[in-house]
Amino acid sequence: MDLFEYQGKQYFSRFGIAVSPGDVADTVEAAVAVAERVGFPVVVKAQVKVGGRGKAGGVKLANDIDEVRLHAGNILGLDIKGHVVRRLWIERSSDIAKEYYASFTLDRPHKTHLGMLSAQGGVEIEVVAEENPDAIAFLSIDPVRGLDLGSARRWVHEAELDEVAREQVAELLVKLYDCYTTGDCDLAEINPLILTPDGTVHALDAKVTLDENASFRHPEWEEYRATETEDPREKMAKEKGLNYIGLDGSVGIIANGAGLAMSTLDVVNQVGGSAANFLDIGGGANADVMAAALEVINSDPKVKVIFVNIFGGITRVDEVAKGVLEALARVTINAPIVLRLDGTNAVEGRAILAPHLNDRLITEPTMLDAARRAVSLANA
Amino acid sequence: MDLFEYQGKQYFSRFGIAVSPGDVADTVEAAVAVAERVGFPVVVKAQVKVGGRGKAGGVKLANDIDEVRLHAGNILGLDIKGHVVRRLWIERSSDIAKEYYASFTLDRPHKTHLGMLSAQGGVEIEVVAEENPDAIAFLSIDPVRGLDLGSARRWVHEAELDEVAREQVAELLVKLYDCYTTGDCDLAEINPLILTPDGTVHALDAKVTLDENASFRHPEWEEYRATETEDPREKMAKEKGLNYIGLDGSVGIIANGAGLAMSTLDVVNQVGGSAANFLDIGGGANADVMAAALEVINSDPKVKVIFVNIFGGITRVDEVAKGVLEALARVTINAPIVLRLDGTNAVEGRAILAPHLNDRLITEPTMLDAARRAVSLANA
Amino acid sequence: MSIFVDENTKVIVQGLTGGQGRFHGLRNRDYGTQIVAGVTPGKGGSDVDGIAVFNSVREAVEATGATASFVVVPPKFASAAILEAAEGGITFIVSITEGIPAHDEAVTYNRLVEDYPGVRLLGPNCPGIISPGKCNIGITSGDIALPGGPVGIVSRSGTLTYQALHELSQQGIGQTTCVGIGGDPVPGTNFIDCLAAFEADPETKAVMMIGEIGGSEEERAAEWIKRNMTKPVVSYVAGVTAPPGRKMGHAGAIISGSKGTAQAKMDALAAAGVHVCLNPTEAGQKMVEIVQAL
Amino acid sequence: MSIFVDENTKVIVQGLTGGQGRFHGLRNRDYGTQIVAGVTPGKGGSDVDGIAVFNSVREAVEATGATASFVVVPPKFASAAILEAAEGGITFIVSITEGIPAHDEAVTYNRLVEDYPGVRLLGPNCPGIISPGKCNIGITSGDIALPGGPVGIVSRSGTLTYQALHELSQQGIGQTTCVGIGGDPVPGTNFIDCLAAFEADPETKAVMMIGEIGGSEEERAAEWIKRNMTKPVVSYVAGVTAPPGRKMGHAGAIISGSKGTAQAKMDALAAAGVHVCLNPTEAGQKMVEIVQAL
Repeated sequence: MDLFEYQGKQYFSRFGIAVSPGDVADTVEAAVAVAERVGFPVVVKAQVKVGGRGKAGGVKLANDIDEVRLHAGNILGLDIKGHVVRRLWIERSSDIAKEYYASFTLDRPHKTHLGMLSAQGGVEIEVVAEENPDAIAFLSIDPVRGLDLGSARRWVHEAELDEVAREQVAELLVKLYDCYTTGDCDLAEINPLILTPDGTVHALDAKVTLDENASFRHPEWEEYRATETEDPREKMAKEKGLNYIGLDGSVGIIANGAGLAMSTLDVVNQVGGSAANFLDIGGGANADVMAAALEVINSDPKVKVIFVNIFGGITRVDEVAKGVLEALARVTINAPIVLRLDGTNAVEGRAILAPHLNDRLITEPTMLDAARRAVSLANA
Repeated sequence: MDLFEYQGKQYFSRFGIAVSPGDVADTVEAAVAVAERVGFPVVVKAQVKVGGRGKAGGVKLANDIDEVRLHAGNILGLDIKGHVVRRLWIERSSDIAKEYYASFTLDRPHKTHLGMLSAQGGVEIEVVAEENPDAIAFLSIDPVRGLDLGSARRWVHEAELDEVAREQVAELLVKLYDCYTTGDCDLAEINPLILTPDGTVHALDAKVTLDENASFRHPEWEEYRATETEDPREKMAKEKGLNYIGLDGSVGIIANGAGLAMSTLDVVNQVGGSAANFLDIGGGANADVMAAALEVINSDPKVKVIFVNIFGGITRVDEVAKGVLEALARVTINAPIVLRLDGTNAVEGRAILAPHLNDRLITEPTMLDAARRAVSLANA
Repeated sequence: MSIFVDENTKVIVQGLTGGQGRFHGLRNRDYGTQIVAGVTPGKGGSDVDGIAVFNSVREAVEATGATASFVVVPPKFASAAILEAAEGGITFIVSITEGIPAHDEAVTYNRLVEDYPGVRLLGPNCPGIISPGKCNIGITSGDIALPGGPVGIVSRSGTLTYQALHELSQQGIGQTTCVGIGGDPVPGTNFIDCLAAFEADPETKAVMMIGEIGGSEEERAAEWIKRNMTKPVVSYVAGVTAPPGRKMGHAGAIISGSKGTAQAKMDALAAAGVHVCLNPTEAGQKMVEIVQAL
Repeated sequence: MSIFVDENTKVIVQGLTGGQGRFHGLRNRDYGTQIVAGVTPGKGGSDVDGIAVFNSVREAVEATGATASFVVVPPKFASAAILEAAEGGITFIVSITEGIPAHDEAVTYNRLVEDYPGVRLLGPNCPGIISPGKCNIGITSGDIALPGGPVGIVSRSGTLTYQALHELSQQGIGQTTCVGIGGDPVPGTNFIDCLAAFEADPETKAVMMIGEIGGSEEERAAEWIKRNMTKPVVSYVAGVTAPPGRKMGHAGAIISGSKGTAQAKMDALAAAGVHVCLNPTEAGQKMVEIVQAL
């Protein structure tokens, strides 16, 4: 789960990481109140989970109340690459002497944590990594041993940060690592981490991705979840425990297992179609789950045909067949359904469907056959 | 100080690192005796501090006494790239299932130790690093914390060594790190580190460079020093406490300070000459040292002119001048001497030399002038 | 022969008294797996359908001589259970649990590597391992597997593994062992571990490898295959059409920037001499051809 | 202004009772440096030409308020002395000792960085630092330096530093501070540290940087200069004609394979806008031009 900047900064604050004084506002008046509280000049920042908000006019400096009013009014409701701005973060403007970069994430090939620190912040780290990889000090951290202050000090030295900033940054990195680990982040990134002309260091931005698998030990995440601005269908699927990702094509996909679902997308693509979604109903799905999946897909107007691709393992194919019939009885499914059913209890499942087959409910013997049929119906 | 393979293996043995059973021999009969003791087949290996001995016929397999006799006789006295073979290492031949690479050295940019481990050994690691850098697992080791068995285990995992070898290699790496650190090596390298078909691991080669600065705590290094096959002039200079490196040109160089000596080489090169040597007489050199330096240079038949470049700091120029006169009184210096004298007591120094100047003893006011004069004399 | 587990492998089930543990544990026993004990703290002395339950792994191991453990516990308790298995003397651990926090996995993985070098973890979030006719630990239906070899299977995806087993079995082609390594970012056992074991197993004559987007394990495997593998490998990589930046069901299946794409993986495998197929069916057919030509 | 040390810096000499320590310590005092104490274990209570000697750094610091230490002890004892200085409250340490084992240096460097982040070590194996007219710690002859700025000098080589000082002073161009960082592989203070300090010092208007072969500090400095330096930098790098694989006098001056060549360093510096000169004389002349045009 990606956090908004303001949520990231609030999360940082829990771990003692310094950020600019500021607060969130979802109206012009609230923005003015925050600005008066933190003191001018302030920066008015659109809260959207997409890059490039600065270029889109989503970040403005305001020197007085009138300017706050003006900018807050303009930015609220602004559409930035399809994301409508509903919240602002207002913070005291910072003078910047230097911009650094700091982050922690999982280093998959090494199965360790990877810290990245650079004296060249404020630009995309991918660009720095490409153009001048030596400007990034990488630190591989054994998850068992963690990061202590001594190692953090070696690291800020190696990164050649300005001397006045080193000890402050070393201490901040230890806190950021704590946030990353005990805070269960997939990513904790500060870009830029700034040094002000008076020699103090704080986070000017916050990019935090939380590991949803750790939700059980973070009741405080509930508030973040409430503000997740998601595709309505993704939201609906999530509530029903389905793993759904919306795509651009016309073939609605339902499969059991992430690998099979991905594979189904690929096969549809190979035979000339394109998928409207990824939907994994998971292992051991029953009739209810199957029916819910069909309803989610059915709410997508792009979908011209639904391809149900099941290989029964723990999931029993007879249960899947019952779910399909249940859904058909409960709601009007707008698109024809092509099914490929194999594996555990496939014979029973096919027998359940047999009496109901027609030109809107079709079975095919193999994945490839089913894909071809679905695509030809979608393109008809 | 670079060690011979056999010395490196003996050094490894001190730290419990397994090597093939073997011993050193400097006659054919000694080679036969070793071979009978370790058991056939054996490998007869020329001991030279230069690469490519295999291609030069310096490494041979011997299945019986006659073959040992034949190969030992051929290899002893062989000239391999200018290095005459005076010693052999005879070891029991090993069956090889896999060849790995392992080394420790100083990582200067990071001011840590750098471990390199690869499942692709037996070839030059520079080639692997160039062609397939992912095949090398790099480990940065904080000299304060060192390398423990847990980290070594993570490392062998990451390097994807064969499973049967991992625990053995992890334990060996801890020993090799101990050899590298408490053994004061600049480099401790095993290439190849082999896995035999019966699943055991040992070092098939040994490349060790000792840090001569640590000699004071390693009386056992005395024996290595005795066998250093050096340029005779380098040996003579070393005995006199001079820092001398032989080169190919015709201008003999004497300077005080490594930087100034390097710079003198550069300037001679810039004005069209080439240096016969690098010679730094060090800081605080006195008349004796200066005289010794002139004698070393004088023994080099390539030298057509001697360029003495002194900037007095701790070294006093009057002492240098006295040393020059002393040397001239003691031995016949074959080449003309061009001096540039500056810094502490330069006026006094120049005054000492003034009565003795002639076309074989010349002073010039600047480094560049002196270089030009020396080169024109060398090329005359 | 088979890899990692066979008819002599004695298995305990951590979480046998839970719903999932009971279901899969008994199903594995019915397949013929030597399920010798269950472990549930506080329930020692009881039994599940005749299988004795112990309070700790150590007790279970001491009583039964088990070397493998099937860990069927919720995400919250999975890391502790895995470490308890290693500490208790188990050397092969299968963790099917989905949804373990990434930081728990990272710590557990490294703790095992650093402190228990002789222990192999399979998973988490994997379907388990089946050596057909001998031993089945996990959630794979035994009836889709066919004993006798000559094919080894290793896969990051559960359903695609079943599909592969099914297609081969239907053509009468058996499997030595089928290993599901799971779709999490830090798998305890990776492709190379399995490929090396199949390469060393005389009864395995060919290997099917099923990868997916995300990470670089397929690329590393390709490099290993190029240098070490003498047996034919057929491969399929799922996710050619996956968009970057979205987790495709599995926590590990995510394309980050230009890294982890299916195309890069397929290219690396093809360059290593692997038979790269574009869908599971094609991969099955290719394997049939290869086996028939053996 | 000057960097790192000035007329107010109180300096102790570790090893003041030794031959070298006495010679250089008294010479530095004669230059005007506030040499406030000596330290030699076991000789506390004595004095060297009126300078009180203490048994430990801590005692000396407590008695005198010294913040800098000049460490003049043999290689064998140098690491312990440096760490004692840091532990005793010293924040600026100059180590001139040549021949310290590389492993001792590596441990000492990292111990300082990890445990004493406020401490700066200059050296080992360096000529020291001189802020002309104010403070001279080390072995540089004070009479070749000229007070008043505007040039800062940083150098890996001792004699070339003297040469640079000499040439500038003879032309009437003074120096703010001249720092010799030394020729060992692990210098406590590097080019960037000094460049950053000179950049921040209002009285320094231009910097002369003298590098040599080996390592990559010059390349890193070039990168830093490109991004941060507004003042002109003149540079000379010694060792264009040095052969690979041989230590040119300094332990750090060695070309390994294609790394560490003078040409690569000069190219990097030139690309960063540095005035790269081919010999020390040329560098001196270039600096004269630059200062005259200020």
